[in-house]
Amino acid sequence: MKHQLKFVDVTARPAVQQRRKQDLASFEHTFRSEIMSVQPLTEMETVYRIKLIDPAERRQFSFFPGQFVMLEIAGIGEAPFSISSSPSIRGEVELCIRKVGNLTNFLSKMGRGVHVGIRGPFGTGFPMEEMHGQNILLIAGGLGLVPLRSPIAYVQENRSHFREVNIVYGSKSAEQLLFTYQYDMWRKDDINLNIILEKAGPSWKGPVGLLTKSLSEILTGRQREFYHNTYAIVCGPPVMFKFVCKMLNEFHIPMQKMFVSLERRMHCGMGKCCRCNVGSTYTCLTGPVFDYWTVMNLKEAI
Amino acid sequence: MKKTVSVDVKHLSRVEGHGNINIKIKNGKLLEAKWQVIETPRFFEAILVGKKWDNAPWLTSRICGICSIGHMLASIRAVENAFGITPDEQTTKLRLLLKHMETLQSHILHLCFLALPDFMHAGSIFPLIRSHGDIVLLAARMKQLANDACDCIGGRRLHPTRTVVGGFTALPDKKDLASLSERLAASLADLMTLADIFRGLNIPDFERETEFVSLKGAGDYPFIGGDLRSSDNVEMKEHEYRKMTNEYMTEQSTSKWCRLSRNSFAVGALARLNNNFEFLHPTARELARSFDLVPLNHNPFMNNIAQLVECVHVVSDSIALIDHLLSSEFTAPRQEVISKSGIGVAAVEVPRGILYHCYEFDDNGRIVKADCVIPTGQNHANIQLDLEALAKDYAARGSDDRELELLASMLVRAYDPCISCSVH
Amino acid sequence: MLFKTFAKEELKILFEIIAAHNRVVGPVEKARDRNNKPIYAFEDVHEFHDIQLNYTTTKLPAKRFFLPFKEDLSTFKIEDDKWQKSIDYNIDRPVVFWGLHACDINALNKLDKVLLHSVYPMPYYAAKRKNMFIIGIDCEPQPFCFCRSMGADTALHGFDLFITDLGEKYFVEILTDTAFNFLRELKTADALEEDHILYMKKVDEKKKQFTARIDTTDLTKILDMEFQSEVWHQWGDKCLSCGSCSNVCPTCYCYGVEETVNIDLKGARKTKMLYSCNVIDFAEVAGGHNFRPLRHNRLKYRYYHKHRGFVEAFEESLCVGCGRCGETCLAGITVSEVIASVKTGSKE
Amino acid sequence: MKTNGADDKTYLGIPLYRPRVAFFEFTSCEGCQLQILNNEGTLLDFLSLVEVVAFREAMTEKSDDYEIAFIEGSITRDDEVERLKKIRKKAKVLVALGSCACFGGVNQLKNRFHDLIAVNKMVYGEHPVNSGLVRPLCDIVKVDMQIFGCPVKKEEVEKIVINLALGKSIVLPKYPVCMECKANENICLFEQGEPCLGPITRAGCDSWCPNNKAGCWGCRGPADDANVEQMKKVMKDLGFSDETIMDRLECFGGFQTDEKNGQR
Ligand SMILES: Cc1cc2nc3c(=O)[nH]c(=O)nc-3n(C[C@H](O)[C@H](O)[C@H](O)COP(=O)(O)OP(=O)(O)OC[C@H]3O[C@@H](n4cnc5c(N)ncnc54)[C@H](O)[C@@H]3O)c2cc1C
Ligand code: SF4
Ligand code: SF4
Ligand code: SF4
Repeated sequence: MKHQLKFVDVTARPAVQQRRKQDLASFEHTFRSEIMSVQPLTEMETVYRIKLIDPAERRQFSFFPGQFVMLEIAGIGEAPFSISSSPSIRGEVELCIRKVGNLTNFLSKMGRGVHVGIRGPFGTGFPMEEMHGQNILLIAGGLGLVPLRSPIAYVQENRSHFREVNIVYGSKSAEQLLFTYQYDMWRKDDINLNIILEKAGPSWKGPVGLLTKSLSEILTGRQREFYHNTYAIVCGPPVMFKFVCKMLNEFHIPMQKMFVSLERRMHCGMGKCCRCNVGSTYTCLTGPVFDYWTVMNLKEAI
Repeated sequence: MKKTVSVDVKHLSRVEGHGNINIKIKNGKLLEAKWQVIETPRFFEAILVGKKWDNAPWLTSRICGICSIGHMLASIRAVENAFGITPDEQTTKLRLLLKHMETLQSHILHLCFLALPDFMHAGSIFPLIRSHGDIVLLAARMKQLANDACDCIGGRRLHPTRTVVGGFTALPDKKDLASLSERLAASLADLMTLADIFRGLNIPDFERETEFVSLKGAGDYPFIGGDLRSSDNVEMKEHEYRKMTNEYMTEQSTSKWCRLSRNSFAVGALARLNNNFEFLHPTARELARSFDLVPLNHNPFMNNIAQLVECVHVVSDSIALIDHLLSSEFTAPRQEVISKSGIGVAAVEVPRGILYHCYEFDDNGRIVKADCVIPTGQNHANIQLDLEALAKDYAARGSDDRELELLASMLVRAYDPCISCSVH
Repeated sequence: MLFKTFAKEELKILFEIIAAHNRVVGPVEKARDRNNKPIYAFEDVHEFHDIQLNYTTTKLPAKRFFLPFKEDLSTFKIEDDKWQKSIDYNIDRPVVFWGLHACDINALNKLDKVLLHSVYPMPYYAAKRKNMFIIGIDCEPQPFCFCRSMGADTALHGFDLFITDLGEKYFVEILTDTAFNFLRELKTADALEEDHILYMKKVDEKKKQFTARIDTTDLTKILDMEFQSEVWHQWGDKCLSCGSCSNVCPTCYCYGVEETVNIDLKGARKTKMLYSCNVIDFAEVAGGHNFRPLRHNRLKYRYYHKHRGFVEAFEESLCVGCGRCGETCLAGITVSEVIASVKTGSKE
Repeated sequence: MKTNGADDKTYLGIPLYRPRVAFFEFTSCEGCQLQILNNEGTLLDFLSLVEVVAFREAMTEKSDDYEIAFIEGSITRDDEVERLKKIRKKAKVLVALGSCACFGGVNQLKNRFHDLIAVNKMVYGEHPVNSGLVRPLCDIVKVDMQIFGCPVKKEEVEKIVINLALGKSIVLPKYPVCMECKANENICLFEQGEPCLGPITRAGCDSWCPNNKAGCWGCRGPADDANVEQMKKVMKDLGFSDETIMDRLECFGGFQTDEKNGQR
């Protein structure tokens, strides 16, 4: 039994995910979209709800958790951003964006009602359906919570399909915590939220330290069955992946059930410019979501 | 009538480089009138020592941002004269054409951007954008034409890239030359409009007799090389330039001064025109006459008009040069250079007057000694004496500080001085 | 494939038929090098005699005609807070390529794999590629050519017509009906047995002329194993990181994108510029982290993309062995030496 | 100077920042400033993006109230040091304009003679003038931005000004001139036996000199991660003398400063 290979039903869902044959015209095609709302979360991060303007395009536009879009402001620039909203809402996306450079700073000056361009969605997503019936570990460091918000929404909407769900979220300080207003809702849906801060003020009651500390508390002393039937999704800065994945590996979470999202410079999102290549794999096409086995086999991945 | 006047201009604006004007008049008596050059020297003559011959044009073009082409051509000619290289006709013609375009570029810059605002009671050309938009556009158009032409022939409008000892690294596209010729022909109308504008200006009536030094035309209005002459009938060969300039140091200037038959002499457009009137293109000559500008004119403010006349001359002559270049097949752009020891001198008429470069080379083609005499350097003494005469005149009449300050500034600007260049 | 022959004088007629109504690009002599040897380049040609049929590899590939070094992907018209995006694929008529060598045709075939046949076809390339009429021509191997090692010394597809000089006459392979129709205008003959023999002989002779070669056996595996090899550092010390190898390579297609606003603020553009993985900031990401900060990291990456990554993705290497990169490299870094050194573990 | 279009400009509805700028020059040929006036075609647009409050080469009006100071030229005298420090105090952003300001430019070639008194004598004989070592601005004050080139490229200056107005960051090319030279489809000058510093010199000039078949002299200084030692070796192997290589490397001071300060 133990060594029996799992049957892959290729008819159940496409063997290769989300490979839509786009026609040529879609290469530089931007969906004209409007910023519907602007919601500052912290000093640096803001959530933008962006809606496609054309009703027909809106009906067609859908995505998988883990995918990203290219956001363009004419003359200023274009950059990839993970979609941070529920995949069941069509024709619009929520992006949580940190002010770091040209595009993101300019965007921060723009308000509701302004038109921007959206291309995509691009990249692979997290195989949510494959995870049905399993335990889920969602591990986020800092801004890494942003791409996780989409699978979290999926889990909420399909809560009955999952067993134990844990979010482990590490942040530098309380001020930098993202989406605080949603924490109660997640907990209500029986999702365990474990927040750990690197540096905390006196008002903080929770744990303090590195994310791996909380993670090991969750993982230690479980049944073997738990490890084998757990999927992990890891998002955050490269140093964090390294330690988290190492720990997951030590607990024998299968490498194919660990997913990470990599970040690279991207100009096209379509596997042409080569800027996002890790070794020779296009992060934008084959990624940004990779299972850990693949990452291990990529040169210079983390 | 105000009897006590004091002018103290620090870092005179709308000229290239740094110079001060000080005038003090007390009770109708001139106490002091001083043209001070405070520019920091760069020691080009020393920088060149020990450098191989091919560095000279590239480095000396950096003496001046406005007449970099003139410096480059003078430097190339000095090297070629030292090595015994004679440029072929094609190179000679292209160099002259490039020279013309620099003259046009520089004269237009001076006339419209630097000098004109004074006559229009403005501090710069920028306010004129609103009040006299058409003039500004005309100026921009002319300057663009000259700049484009320099790009096309020399590779770059300042610090040219194509001009080298032996010829050019690359030749202009004939198509570009043809279209240049068309634009030049069309620009003559603009120049006539500009002439009308200047005709309407009040050019100060001031004269002081002086000596004028320039190249001596031999059939042509001279620009590159040849004999030297002065309006006091001194004539010299190109290599005898030192006897023409007689440089000396003075306390009030980081630039050297010059003299010849008198205490000072003048170089520049007015000097060229005074010495070579008969060689001007007929259209240019006619224009000069219409301004009563005929030899010998001793009003330094008329240097502005002389520049205008030269613009017409160089545009007309350039059209002819291009015609000639287009009528024959281009030959190899560049001849081989074999260096040897020796001394080479070049005299070139740059926009502000006659420029000399002189290099002495050792057996390896390295520079042992270098000397550059810049037109503005030759003019400083003349500016000083003009300023004294102007202030003396003024002390007798006088009204207020501002008026004298403006007049004195205009006088200095009329020479279109290139101060950093004169100090180099 | 159809085979025909025609007399040598006929070629000029073919040119005239084609050039009368089409834009033709072909190899011309552009300059002479310091040894007075001709330097060739692909340029627009109007006269048959300007085409250098016996040209040796051009310094730059023909890729500027289908992958321009700089190209506007889109332009924007800006009015107040509104923008209008317009896209132009920057081609308005077909181009006839007169005289591409086999390696350059194979380079196109390789580019097709990634730019035409992968998930997102690139329309800027596709538009130009679909508008190419290609006449291939046989060539004489140069000391730096190792196309044979890369299996790119003959072109099996990707052209319309391929011409081989048999001495007395030309032997032609016809791949498309357009080519066939052009040839109707000439006096041609069906290729006979003796022509085939002559052709095979010619091919055999060519084979013998190759001097440069690389051993590609197990190359992907070896590269994988030698990822940490010391030789990469040695090559890295030599490399100038100038990017010239990528720029002259007929198959390098990586690029960067920059958006700029016009000085009058009434327009903006998004410009693509071919980049090189050897230049310092190629793998730099927002925040300044550089995934390949050292020269040897980047040089190595170029080899990994060409000889390992592309093979994994498309079953073939992204190098056609034209030798241009080694020829252009001032530091003298050549593919054959680098690959050999990786195999033996030392540079010399 | 509220001459034209002082009305507030916007881009995509976002108001633009219109900085007050001043131009100053020290020991130099003033060519870089001239390059800015040489923008005839776009000069008016250029002027509507910034407010020029001082520009001695072109205007008499001046004000001491500026945010951005563009400074041309190198520093050779004590009074220049003082003037520069004063400007630094007033300016929010101090921009070194051109190679003289960035590296000392051709002027710094004087420094290669260790005896500056003798240099003075060589030119001025018995009447020496006040002049010291040639120094780039960054030797004396903090420089916020460098615009390289002898002369500067007007397109680059324009782009910088647009970016300033838009609040975009200014990122100069990190790669060398060869990248642009190849994109311009030039035949490499080395093929034709001419020396060129293109492989190690910072791009941004659009390979100005090689486009005109003249080798690069490195006026924009070293590219990021320039392999200067290897370049020297390459040139030597190609038969160029140490002298020729040195002439190029020391011409504008960019590579000199680099050696002095270590990697920038
Ligand atoms: C798949 C994917 C998903 C992402 N998701 C998100 C997300 O959800 N939210 C989010 O906030 N971000 C996300 N990012 C990151 C985001 O794409 C970058 O922050 C964005 O590109 C910044 O663009 P910008 O124009 O504002 O910054 P840039 O102007 O490009 O620069 C950002 C920083 O990099 C520096 N920099 C830029 N270019 C250079 C250069 N050439 N040399 C040196 N320094 C340079 C700048 O100085 C600045 O500090 C994602 C990235 C990827 C690949
Ligand atoms: S890598 Fe070099 S040899 Fe291979 S195709 Fe490119 S240029 Fe030619
Ligand atoms: S000419 Fe100079 S810049 Fe151009 S490729 Fe050759 S070395 Fe590089
Ligand atoms: S090619 Fe070199 S010398 Fe010429 S402008 Fe560019 S950086 Fe300066």
